[in-house]
Amino acid sequence: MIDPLFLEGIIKVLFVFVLISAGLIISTRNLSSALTTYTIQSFLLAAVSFLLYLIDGKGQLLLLACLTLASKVILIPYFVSRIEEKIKIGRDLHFAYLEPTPSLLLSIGLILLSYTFLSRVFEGLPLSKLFFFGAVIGLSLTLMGMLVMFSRKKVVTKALGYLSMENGVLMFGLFVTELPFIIEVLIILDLIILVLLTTILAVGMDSSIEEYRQKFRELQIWTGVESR
Amino acid sequence: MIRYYLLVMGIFLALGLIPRSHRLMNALAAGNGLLHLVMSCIALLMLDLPVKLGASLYLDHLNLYVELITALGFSAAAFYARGYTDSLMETGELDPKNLKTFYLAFNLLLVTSTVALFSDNLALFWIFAELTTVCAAMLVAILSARENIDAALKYVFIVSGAMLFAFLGLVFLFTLSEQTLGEGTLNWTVLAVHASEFSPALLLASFTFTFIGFGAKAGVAPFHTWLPDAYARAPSVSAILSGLMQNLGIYGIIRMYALLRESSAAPQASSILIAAGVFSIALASFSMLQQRNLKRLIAFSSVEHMGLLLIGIGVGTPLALFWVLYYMLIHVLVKETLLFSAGILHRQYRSNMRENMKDVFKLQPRAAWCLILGSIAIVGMPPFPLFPAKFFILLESAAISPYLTLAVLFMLILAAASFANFLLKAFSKVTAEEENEKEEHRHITGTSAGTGGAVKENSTGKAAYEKSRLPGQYLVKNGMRVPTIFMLALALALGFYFPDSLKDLLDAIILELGYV
Amino acid sequence: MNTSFLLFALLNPLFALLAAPLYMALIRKVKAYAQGRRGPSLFQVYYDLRKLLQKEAVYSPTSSWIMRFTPYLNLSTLLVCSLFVPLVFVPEPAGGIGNIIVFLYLLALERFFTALGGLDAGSAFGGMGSSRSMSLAAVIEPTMVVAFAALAFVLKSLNLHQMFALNAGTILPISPTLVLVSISLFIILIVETGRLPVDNPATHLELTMINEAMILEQTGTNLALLELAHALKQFLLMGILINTILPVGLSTEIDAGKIAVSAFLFLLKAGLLAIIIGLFESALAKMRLFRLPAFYVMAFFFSALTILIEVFA
Amino acid sequence: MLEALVYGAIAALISGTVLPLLYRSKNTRKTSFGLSLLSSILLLGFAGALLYTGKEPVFPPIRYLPGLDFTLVADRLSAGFILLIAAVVPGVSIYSVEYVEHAKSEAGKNLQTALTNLFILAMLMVVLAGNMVIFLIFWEIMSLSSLLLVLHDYSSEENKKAGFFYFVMTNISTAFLFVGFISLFRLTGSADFGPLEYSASELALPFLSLFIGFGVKAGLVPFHKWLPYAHPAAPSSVSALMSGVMLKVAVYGFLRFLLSVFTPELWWGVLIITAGSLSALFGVIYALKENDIKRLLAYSSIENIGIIFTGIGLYVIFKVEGLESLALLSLAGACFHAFNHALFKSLLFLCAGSIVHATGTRKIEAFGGLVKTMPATTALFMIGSVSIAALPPTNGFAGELLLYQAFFQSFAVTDPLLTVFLITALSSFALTGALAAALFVKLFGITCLALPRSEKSRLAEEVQKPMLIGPAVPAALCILAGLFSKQLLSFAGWEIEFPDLLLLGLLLGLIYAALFLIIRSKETSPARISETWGCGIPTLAPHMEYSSAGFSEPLVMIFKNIYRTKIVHKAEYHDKQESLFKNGNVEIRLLRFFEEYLYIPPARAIESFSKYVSSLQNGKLDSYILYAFLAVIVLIIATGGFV
Repeated sequence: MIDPLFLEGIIKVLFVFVLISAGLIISTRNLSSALTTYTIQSFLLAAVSFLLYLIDGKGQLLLLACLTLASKVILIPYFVSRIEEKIKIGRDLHFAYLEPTPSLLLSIGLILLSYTFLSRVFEGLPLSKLFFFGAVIGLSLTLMGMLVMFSRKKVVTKALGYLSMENGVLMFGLFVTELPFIIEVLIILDLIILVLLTTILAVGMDSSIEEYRQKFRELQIWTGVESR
Repeated sequence: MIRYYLLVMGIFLALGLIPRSHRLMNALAAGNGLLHLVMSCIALLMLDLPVKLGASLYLDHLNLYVELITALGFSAAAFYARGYTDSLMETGELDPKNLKTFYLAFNLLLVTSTVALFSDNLALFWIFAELTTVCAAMLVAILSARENIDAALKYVFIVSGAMLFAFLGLVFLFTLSEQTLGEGTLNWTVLAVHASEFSPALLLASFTFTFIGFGAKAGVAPFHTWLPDAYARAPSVSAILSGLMQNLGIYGIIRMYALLRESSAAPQASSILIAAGVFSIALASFSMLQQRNLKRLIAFSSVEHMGLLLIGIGVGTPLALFWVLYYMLIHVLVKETLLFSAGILHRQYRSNMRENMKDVFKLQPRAAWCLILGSIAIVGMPPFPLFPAKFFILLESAAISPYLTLAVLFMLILAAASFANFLLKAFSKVTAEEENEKEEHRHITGTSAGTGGAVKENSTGKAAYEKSRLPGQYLVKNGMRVPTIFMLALALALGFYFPDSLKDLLDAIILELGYV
Repeated sequence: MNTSFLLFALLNPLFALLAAPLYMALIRKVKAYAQGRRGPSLFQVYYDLRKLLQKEAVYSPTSSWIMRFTPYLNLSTLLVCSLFVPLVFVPEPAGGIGNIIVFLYLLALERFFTALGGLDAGSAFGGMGSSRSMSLAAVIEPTMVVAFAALAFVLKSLNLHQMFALNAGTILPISPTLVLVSISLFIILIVETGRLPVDNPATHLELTMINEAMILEQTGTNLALLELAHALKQFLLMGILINTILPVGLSTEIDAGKIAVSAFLFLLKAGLLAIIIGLFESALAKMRLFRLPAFYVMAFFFSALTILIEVFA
Repeated sequence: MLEALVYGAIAALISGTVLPLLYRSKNTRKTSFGLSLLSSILLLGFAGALLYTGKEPVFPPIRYLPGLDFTLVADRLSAGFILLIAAVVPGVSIYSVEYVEHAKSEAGKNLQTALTNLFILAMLMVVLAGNMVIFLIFWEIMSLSSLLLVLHDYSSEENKKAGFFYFVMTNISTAFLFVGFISLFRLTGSADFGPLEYSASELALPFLSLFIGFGVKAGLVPFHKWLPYAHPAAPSSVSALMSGVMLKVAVYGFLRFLLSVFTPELWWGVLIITAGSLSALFGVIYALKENDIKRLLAYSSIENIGIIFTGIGLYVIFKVEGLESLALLSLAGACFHAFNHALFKSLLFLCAGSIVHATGTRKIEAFGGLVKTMPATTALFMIGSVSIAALPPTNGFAGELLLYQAFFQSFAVTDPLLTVFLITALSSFALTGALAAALFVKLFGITCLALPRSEKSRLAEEVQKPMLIGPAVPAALCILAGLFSKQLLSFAGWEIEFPDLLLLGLLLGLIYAALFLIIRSKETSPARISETWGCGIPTLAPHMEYSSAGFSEPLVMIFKNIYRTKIVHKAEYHDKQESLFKNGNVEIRLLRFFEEYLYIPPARAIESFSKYVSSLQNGKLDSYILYAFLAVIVLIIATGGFV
């Protein structure tokens, strides 16, 4: 049996890596490296789950680790990389509202916000330190994912942001054991959404949303989405 | 129990994939809606509510009532869908190959939302609510146009993104129940019993996060942004978006607020709801003023009404909730009338834009009058029943501050003015023929000076006009007309008569939610 | 309706009708003297009226029944008005006759139709007269109303008969504030009868006329009726002023002797007032039309002051 | 028995509404107007009986909403206003039988008929409403039906604007009523118009809200701007109803509230009188400058509403000062003037409708000479003008007389400041009255007298019989209500010291007849017709006549501070530095004070703000997610901050 304290230490280290991966997704301009980062992030998640299993010994956590590994580390990155190949875009150079540097600074603020918020909310509740830590990381990861979603123009990157948000939620959920059934379905569900998303992407998009909007406007095929 | 339901429905949906004729597919969808309608009616009458069915289904007055509204709205939309989709296919906007997918998603929407409504488990509710998002996004994306995909993407990104936060809220709630009860649970029934024992801070946090998700589903500002685009792009489906999806969100919020009501964090939750409500109303009414697209106008009006509902919920008195529930029903009836009529006009003019509408009273008089009466109803004018509902919700809101009421009223004026402005501008355009008639009329009734020449000119003018006539009148199928008029008539009837049974039902809901 | 009032209803209008033209002439005479002329005879107005009454009426082809209707209406209105102002004695009030507001509005009725008559023929002069007359009347109206309100307030009644019954029999007015009201009433008299500095009844330039311009189209009998109505109006307003400021000798009983004395004294007092008006007119030049409101404000000021003093007292 | 009359009237009006919607034919329209006529006769019986016997009918409540019944109440106040409705409706119904046939389309004719009936029904129900919610419901239906009538000619740009403006203003009115009623409801816990015995500080908000709410609908300055737009746009028969009855319904609402308040405050009275006097004054001053016959009449309605509110304000002041008899006098004055205004304003609007129909224009400058071409209409118009100018012995005079009496006796009030205020109000009241006389000299003189000023006016033909009989009804009532004002007031239960106008009228008539007979019998030669002397011109031409603008010029000069003008330069240049002048124009515009300072700035602000808000919804997913993100952050901070 490995010392739980040691395992917890490793988990904390992994948390830091998760944050780093989130930062990388925010700042990278290369689509494939963003995807790789996401894969690593998912893997970290699976690892955390596995470590938790080692601590708690609950079989569901192991199952979860496997599921995460299968879907988020293998399946989804495979899908996305296929699409990336299809649309022949390697880099996402356009940013809306926030450039990478301010985004990073802002994400520090987001982590801080999550920390203060959660410390206030959890005040007086007998919760483990690890749980609290996980919650903070989870919430900040979710918020950072959202940051990616609005600051990137390419839909693929947006999707990665969404997936990263989801990782945050999952991270949060890991610490609330006894949610196995739900998390199971959650992943399946998200996969469905993802599949839908990717099909839409594959059908509809060879460039960013804004650009194809522009094209259609020029062709005057549709009127009426905009008020003017 | 839930497995049986899903099994039956699965078979039903599989059946739906077999037929080839549109008529049969449509009949199945309508039958599906009616089936749910009848079943919920039966459940309401026969069962001794509240009742638990199996491990995870739970029936009480509230979810049956919402289901009733949902099924009603769905059935009407299903009847309407046939003529509309036919027309879409004629013009090539909808690929006939996609028709099956369309009906599949259409039916699935009702099934998923039904499960979501009846599930006792919050997480189950969450998941099925997410599934409705998927179905709805499919419905939005089904048209060949790419902007539909765009709208669907917006819908998915915003609603799902927000729903993730709702999941965080659920995790909070689960932790909370675990801490308090020793064993984590997400069952409404259990939570409702113990809500007062929970830590108010965490309960509030979980409320806030779930509110983000459910608010996005309901179309509360600033999570409403998907709504105008989806409404404008979706075919007749937007009717169920308003009738079904938005009510689902509101349903979740009502449940969550009912949990919080006992806790000491209730005032904060109320403030959040009221602030969001006022913000929604303000944003929507100001946006409406500039709107030239009919469906977007109606969409913003939905946002505005959600705001009013939030205020009603946030006030937290039984009377306010009573009228909120009533309002949900009427809102669906009226909104569907509006959207159906707008759909008919869209088929006529191939556009939702104000500029393209002309000679409305000549080409589509019924749709025009439905739209006018629907607008009158939606801005809360009597004799339509939104009026008393609005009155009582605002009456209760005055408990917080009469100035709040005044501010809300002023924004409602803006909304009403937007409708008036739109209708005035869209419906008042007449083509030259009518102008000529007017001239002629003036000649006849006015002084009898020199009419000969004028008449000749008129006849030549008319001939020239006949050539340059607009694309002919769109023949509205009865399947489209009947639900429109039916919903309006139902709303009007409720304006004159408030059934006792409805009152008892609403009272029962309020009692069950622990109000009073 | 009592005997006292019936007697009054017979005597008072008759007295007014007979005496009114005299004072038109008297004022002219005074003005003539002030200008160093001898002026026409005191009975000149009576001669004029007789002559006009015998003449035929001439109507413009553009005119309508309004033109024919107005003279009769004006004179009958003023005859009714003459029931409101006790000149020979103060009767018991009956049926609201004597109400100060009704009196005011009877004058308005007369003015309304005179102005319509001015517009009827369609000539530019008539229109101009009507326009100016109605405008000036509008501006003087607040003053008149407030002055009459002050009168009513000081004399504790809305009925002219009751007011003057209260005031009658004393040599001087019962309240010193009545002097203030009288100044207002004097200005109103000047304005309402169209005298200098408001209007110039003797001018020959149509552009400066107000009252005369409106009746420019009227001829013969109709003109006579209008002139008579005008004289009557002046006489009645003089009556109000005199009864306010110098009520001495006004009888409140039905007694042949007393009535005779009261009538005679009234003729004297009216004569005195006419001389004052004549001298006043001679001393002033005509004001510009748009400076007149300032003139009215003076009257308004005195009336408002009256009310205020009474309230403070 | 009394209840049956009301139910009968309601049934008649409902069937009058529904019938034309079902069958499109001239006969249904006739029947429909016949039904409204019938209903007004029933109502006349009802109101008369109620006022005379003082016995209030009991209407059983009908179940309507949970916790709220559909109740009707009729007391003396409602009876008075029902009498008003019943007095106006017959004329309008008879008139409309013919008038409605001039509408464009067959559908339009039927719609107009149905809506007119609905409009009457809604106004009746507002007066009968037993609680606030019912009141509001019918209030809204009233607004809505009149709005649709205003929009009867929806294709005209001007009418569209008028309709929109009317809609917004009527909504503002309702919003304030909402707030007023809601705050009352919260205070009393019931929707009934019960007696209110709350301290003034608690009632301040409901009072102000209701005052503004009813003020907007009644057309009090500065909320009056919708009137001059809506009235010209509406069909004349509807203008008659709107001006004659609808504005009074607003007055009724205000009185209903005010009379249930036990102890009003002095400042209420001062506020009401100030608003009333200003409305009266501004209404008539703007009317003087107006050149559109229906708009002029609309402004005149503002004036008369001002007079009514002055009376109400006097009532409040006297009530506060404890002068009960004077309070009663002022209240009677206000109510009676409301009744009178309903009569003569509907008469004037109906006549104006006939004139506009016959000439095809609303411009006063284009009329003239109608006394010869349309003698009957002119005679009716004359009666209306005399009444509205408040000349004895018509009803217009009787109403103002009551208020004058109250004013003249008001100086018994001991507060010197209040006295000064009352003097000011009185003089403004007097000024209004005199200006109104000038206004109607102008309107009648320019419209009906002298030479026709345009071809249209020269060729005008007398209208058909129903359009003469219609206005004849209010005309007769105007004279009768004037002559029998004393009797009417005592019939209605107001024992007030009041001059007998019947006597006055008889005297006037007798003297006139006597004079006429004497002079005519002595007349030697017949009257001669001859050219007017015009400084040497051969014949009088229309363009030499005094025009409408010319007539009001002296008053415009006197009140030049109110009719302020603005010089507007518009110049175009060839170059950017604006040195080479290309072309341009300069115009003098009448500064519409209320519009430019009170209505347009907020409207512009709302518009630009709404443009900004709708630009937020820019169709970009990035922005949408950003909004959601920001909202999440704000919610997190808010939730955290609460803990």
